[in-house]
Amino acid sequence: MNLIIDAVITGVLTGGVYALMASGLTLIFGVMDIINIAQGALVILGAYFSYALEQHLHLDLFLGLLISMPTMFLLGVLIHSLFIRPLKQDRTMLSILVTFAIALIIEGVLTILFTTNTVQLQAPYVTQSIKIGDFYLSYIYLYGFVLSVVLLAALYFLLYRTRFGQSLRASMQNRTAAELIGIDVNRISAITYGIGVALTAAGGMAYGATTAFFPGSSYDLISRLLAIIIFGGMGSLSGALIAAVGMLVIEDVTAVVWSPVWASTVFFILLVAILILRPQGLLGKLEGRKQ
Amino acid sequence: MQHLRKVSPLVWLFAGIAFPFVISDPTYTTIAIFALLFAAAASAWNIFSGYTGYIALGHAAYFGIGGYALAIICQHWQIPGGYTPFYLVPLCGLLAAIASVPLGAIALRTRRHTFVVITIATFFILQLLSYNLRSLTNGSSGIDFPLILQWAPGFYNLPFYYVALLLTVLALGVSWFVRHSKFGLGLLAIRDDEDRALGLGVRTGSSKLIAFVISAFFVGMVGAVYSYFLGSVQPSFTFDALFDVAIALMVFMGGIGTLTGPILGSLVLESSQQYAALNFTQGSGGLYLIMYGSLFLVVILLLPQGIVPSAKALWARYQATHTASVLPDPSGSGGANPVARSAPGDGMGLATPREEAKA
Amino acid sequence: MYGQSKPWRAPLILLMTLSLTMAALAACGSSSTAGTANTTPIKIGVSLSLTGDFSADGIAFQQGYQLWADAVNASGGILGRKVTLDIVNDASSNTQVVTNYQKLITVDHCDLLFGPFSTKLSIPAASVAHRYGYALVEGAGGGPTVFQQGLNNVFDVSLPVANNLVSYTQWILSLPPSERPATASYATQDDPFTQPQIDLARSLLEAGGIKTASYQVYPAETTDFTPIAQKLLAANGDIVILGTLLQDFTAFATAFKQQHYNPKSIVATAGPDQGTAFLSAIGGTADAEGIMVPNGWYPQQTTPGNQAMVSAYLAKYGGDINSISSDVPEAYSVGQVVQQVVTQVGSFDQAKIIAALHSGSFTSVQGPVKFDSTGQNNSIAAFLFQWQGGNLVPVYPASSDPTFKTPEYPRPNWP
Amino acid sequence: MSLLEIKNAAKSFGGIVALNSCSLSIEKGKITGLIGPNGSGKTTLFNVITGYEKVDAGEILYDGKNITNSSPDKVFAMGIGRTFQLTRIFPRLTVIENMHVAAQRQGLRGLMGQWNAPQEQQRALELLDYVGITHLKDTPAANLSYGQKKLLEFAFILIADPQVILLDEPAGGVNPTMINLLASRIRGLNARGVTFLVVEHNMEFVMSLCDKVTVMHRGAKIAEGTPKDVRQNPAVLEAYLGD
Amino acid sequence: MTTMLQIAGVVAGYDGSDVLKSVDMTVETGSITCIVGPNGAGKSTVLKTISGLLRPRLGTITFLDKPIQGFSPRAVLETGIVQVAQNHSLFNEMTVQENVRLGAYLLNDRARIDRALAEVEDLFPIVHERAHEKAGNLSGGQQRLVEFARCLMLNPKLILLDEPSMGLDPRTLKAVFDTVKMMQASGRTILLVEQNVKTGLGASTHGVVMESGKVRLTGSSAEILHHPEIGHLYLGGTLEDANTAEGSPPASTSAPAAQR
Repeated sequence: MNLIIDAVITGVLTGGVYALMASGLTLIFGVMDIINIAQGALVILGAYFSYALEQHLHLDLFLGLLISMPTMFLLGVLIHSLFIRPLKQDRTMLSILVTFAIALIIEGVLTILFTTNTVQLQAPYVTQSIKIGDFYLSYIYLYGFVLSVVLLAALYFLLYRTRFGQSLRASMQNRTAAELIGIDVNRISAITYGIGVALTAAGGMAYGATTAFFPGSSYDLISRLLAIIIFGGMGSLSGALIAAVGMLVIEDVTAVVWSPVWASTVFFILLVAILILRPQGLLGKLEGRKQ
Repeated sequence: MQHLRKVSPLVWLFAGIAFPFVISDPTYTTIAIFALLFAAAASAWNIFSGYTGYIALGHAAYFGIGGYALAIICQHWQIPGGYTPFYLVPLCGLLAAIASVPLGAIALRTRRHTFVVITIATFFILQLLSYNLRSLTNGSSGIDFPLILQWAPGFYNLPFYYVALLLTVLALGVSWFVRHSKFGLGLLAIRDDEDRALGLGVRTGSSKLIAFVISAFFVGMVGAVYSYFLGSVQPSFTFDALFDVAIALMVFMGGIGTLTGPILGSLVLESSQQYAALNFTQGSGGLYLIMYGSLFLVVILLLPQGIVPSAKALWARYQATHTASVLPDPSGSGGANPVARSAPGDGMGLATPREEAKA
Repeated sequence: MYGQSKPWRAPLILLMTLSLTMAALAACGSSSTAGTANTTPIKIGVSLSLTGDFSADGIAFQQGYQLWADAVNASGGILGRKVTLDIVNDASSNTQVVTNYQKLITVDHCDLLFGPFSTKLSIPAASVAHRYGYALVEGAGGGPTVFQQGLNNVFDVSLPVANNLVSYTQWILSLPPSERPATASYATQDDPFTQPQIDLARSLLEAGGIKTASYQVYPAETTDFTPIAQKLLAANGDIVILGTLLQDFTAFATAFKQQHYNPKSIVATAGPDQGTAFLSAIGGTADAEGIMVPNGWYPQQTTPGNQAMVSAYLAKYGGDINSISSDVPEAYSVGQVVQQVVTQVGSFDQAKIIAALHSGSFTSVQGPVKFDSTGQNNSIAAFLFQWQGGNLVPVYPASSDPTFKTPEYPRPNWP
Repeated sequence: MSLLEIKNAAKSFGGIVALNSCSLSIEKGKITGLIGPNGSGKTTLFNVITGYEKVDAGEILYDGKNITNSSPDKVFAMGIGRTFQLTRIFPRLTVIENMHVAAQRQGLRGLMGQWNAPQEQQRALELLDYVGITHLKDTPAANLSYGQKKLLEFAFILIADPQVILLDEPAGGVNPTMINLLASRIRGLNARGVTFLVVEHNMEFVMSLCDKVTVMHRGAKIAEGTPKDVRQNPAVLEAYLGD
Repeated sequence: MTTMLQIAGVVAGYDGSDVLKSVDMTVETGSITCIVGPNGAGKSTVLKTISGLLRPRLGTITFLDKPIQGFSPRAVLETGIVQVAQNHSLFNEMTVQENVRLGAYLLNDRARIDRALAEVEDLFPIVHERAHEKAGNLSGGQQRLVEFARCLMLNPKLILLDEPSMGLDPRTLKAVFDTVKMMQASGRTILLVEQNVKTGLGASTHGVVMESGKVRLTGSSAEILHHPEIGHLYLGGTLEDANTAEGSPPASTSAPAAQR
């Protein structure tokens, strides 16, 4: 029983980190109606960014975010204006291919810079833990979770309490109308993509501090992130949060009560079952009836 | 250029048959086998995804079922290496098709992105089962096919080549047949507006499922031949997520929803990928990834509709400028001039900006 | 409609493109193989995973092969001819590995073939080599499945994978009863390389009276090891035996540290043998202290050519002796064995080479090599290694070699 | 006699009532106009008749047969065709392909046969000619103007020989010339026995075309009669026509 | 009267094909100018080139003596031109008030926005009455009024309306056009596109007839309505004319009518 409680706690905490990684994906989807396959690779890029800062400048992981997040933001804006904005027709499908290509290039660059050796982020709090009952809880899980909550709250604030957020939501709902009231939708899209990518810098740090990674780690990651945002409902932030936590809890509990090899199977079967009942995901909206 | 158009399909068939005699080195026939198998799979995938517009990214599951089916049958009945396994390939395709009926029926209850993810999820479930159902699949160690000891090295590739060619021709034939049938027209109508098609009497549910099963059948057969050629099945290779991405890229590159685009895309992409791997790998492997990714970006950004529709559009533009005069648009609607027309006709033209603005 | 009237134009373009590509390929191929006079270098073909999942090992293998080639060329080559390595990348794909060996044989006309990295890729590679009667000598691809196919042309110079942990079990069982652990926990990746080792170790230890506290198999793509670590922790085995590679070992170590789980002994099939890559992944020498790994090789070994290889490595790639991955000597040994067998046969006749490999005895940086009927090298005993004071030192079986140290048992708690 | 009969149909969307025990009957061989304020449930009524929405209660009879909650393909196959307010055609198919989608066929052989079988092709071309867009037959439908799309949608319904045609705002957003063409086509077809139910806000169009007009308000019928009667009905004036 | 907007030689289109083939027209200050013409004539395209949604390939657009062709939608908005799109241009998930406030997106001054909102609420009581309801829940006519209210937030000089009558019942239609006149009365100039020729021209002061991407006729709305040739060719004459004109179905062998 204790094992199950432990598994639930770790599931919730790591779920927060996954929610952070998935929030960028779901945000970009919501505003631009594109699936950013490069999100997984960008998370790994973010993790390597923190790794480089830690190795060469001996920056604390969390302090390093002050450098990596703005830089990744700019990178996102650049990617958007170079490769995504030029897509005119059939953006939804073509963007999958374009962002996949970007993922390949990122992996290639990381391979050249860092080799394919596995690394993990180091900091005192990565291996230190506090004891709660007879369960040790690592600080990094706590910190990572807190970071996720703070950033998600900030994102929520940005979306629902600021002018930018209002224009962003307006662009999501009706592109032409947004243009007609003076919103520069292309600029909003670029900034949104930038924010989505900046979030991967933080998500990548938290991921890299709890998991060892190498440039090719992005493939497993992106399939999980996609599952999360579909599960939660495409474009829904709170849905992504619930789905991420749910996924990790389900997997962790399955792993301890049954076997790790069945953990993913159980999750995916559950995902399929839920999508049959609710094709729009947990908190997604059905596409409006035509007419 | 004009007379080339009249060249009949038979000439292409002949060229395909003659290829191993013209270029007989097994290295190139090896590449050709992979390219043809991908062409068959891409063409079959296009019958479903290209015509209906439902992008399935889980066909690797049927590839894997086909491969595992053949390996398990050969192991269980102790079938010796040689021609016999080829006769079992249709059976493997059938098994994949049977598996695709419930899986397709479940996935097809959803649309768009959700459909994409459900297909990915069914793929993962099957891959995980191939790891975990050890008594059937031998877990992560996989199953080896019987060795084919009796074929000389120079001959070895030929049976595989012709089987691959046969599968490609069959898949293309079925694709052609579907495209020109009432059934296929229904699929294209589904792609454009599914509910509307239903309201015009198209049995959308069964049409989608039949197309899905047809594509799974071919992909299953491809999986069987492919795995037999490689000599073993293993969960990570036989159920390979990259297979789906590769197929989708090939079809998009060639021109989704077109008849010949998928074939063209896969032959070009698979052979150039293998060529690149053979020739540009000294030094860092990262460079190879960067080149591969950049190539994609260039193709997608320059030819967003795929090679075949873009080539057609170019050809139409060429004709338009080189035939007597450009006739003014008789309808006055500004829509029917030859250049604008060629683009959305066959490929992924989708909405014109006017449409988008209205939508 | 527009698309139907000329559907056959597109394939035409395609076939032209394809033919041109093929012609270009053929041209490249033939130009590079002109002439076979005795002064031309010996061409050795090898496909390695320079990208993809296996690329870390693939690149280390490339270093090993290259060091050997440099050494041979410096000493006048084989049969008076220099050697060149013809390395192609298979991107960790079994499809590409087939094309690659096909090309190495029929287009590049390589004189000799070296094996790829990993069991998964060795099977298709061996099957192509077999078709052409080539011997395929490899250093890492020793999963049992490779040798179950009944091929007579595959040879693995490293010790058979399944036996890797035998020396560890012998050491555990040699401990005095008072110190001997009562229970052991096992966790292994679902992988044909690691799982057979764990299963064999488990059966040997159980036969020796050590109870199994927990036995976990987890999928290769697992990223979150906390639940598995928690189960091991809950089972609280005295020792932990892990069927891991570097990535999952690192994750386990982190989870154990977080959970304050301190088994008396930790041994892993792979990971701790990766030198400085391991040290940096795990977080430093203090964390590495006491962790064990079986291996056929260590830097200070006095096997033939070892000192030369180590110093050549340090000169060429830098670092210290701990930065040498055990992939390097595995690759190097392949070269050494092939060199000896070719010299012995006196030609590149593959049939003779295969026969000689089956009958002969050879030496390598990893120790003696003698192949059994399936092509596995049963004459090397695995050494048991332990991280002590920042160095990976051999600790078992006992030897008079001064590099050998006494095993630390129990290992110190996590720092 | 009534060909299509709606009995006490009710439908609501998450609390918003679209149809409130709505009953009306459509007489065979007549052109019935259906008018009412925005949001009075006209389009919802079309949707429940043609199977796009399921009713919460009530039933729908066609030629004496109960077709309540049948799927859209079955409803269409029985002879009820419809158009949509904002036209719904197949943008990436050519005009002639659009025509063939609606041509009904039975059985596997029919489905596997060529889509443009000669007889159907001839008929499709005649119908295109009938609405005057034959010259556009090989144009992707996306490139048609709004009015041409309306004509195409009207034409491809006809290929299946429907007994009843439901038109949702056929004149909306269309220029007068085209409205007149449409009106004349509706009359021509009606003369041959086709029954029409037309939702339209263009009063001139409705009044001159329809034999009978039904008025809906808040999901139910509030009046029906000849155009003249309806025009003078105080309830209609109040709810719909304004003063 | 003075000229507020002048369009000269404008060529524009999508995807390399020209929809507008040299368009010239003027809009007088204080007028309601209505563009009519067949579908596909390019009427909505004219509005899009003015509002900046579409960049003209050639030609000039002059607004209050300043060239504005090629401006971004935002820049056009800043000059005092606002467009109301064809249909459903509200943000359905936002409240009515949020929608209306967004009309002043260009402004940063909160007090000014509040003032503008109060003025608009005076003209359109619905904005106040349904302030906190989701815009998507309003009926079609109500949505149109909210769209109008939103476009007034920047106190524009010129308002572009794309088919304001689309899908509206007669009662609502009347209310909408009353509102258009009211906006004119409050000093704004209006350029609108209408299919509903009689209603459109009936409510306007000036008319422009377009066909095939060109302007065929301009004049006062009364002139246009009563121009005999134009009336017959482009406005379709009367329904009675049409009924007696061509219109018999195809030959009976293939008659589309049901003969069962």
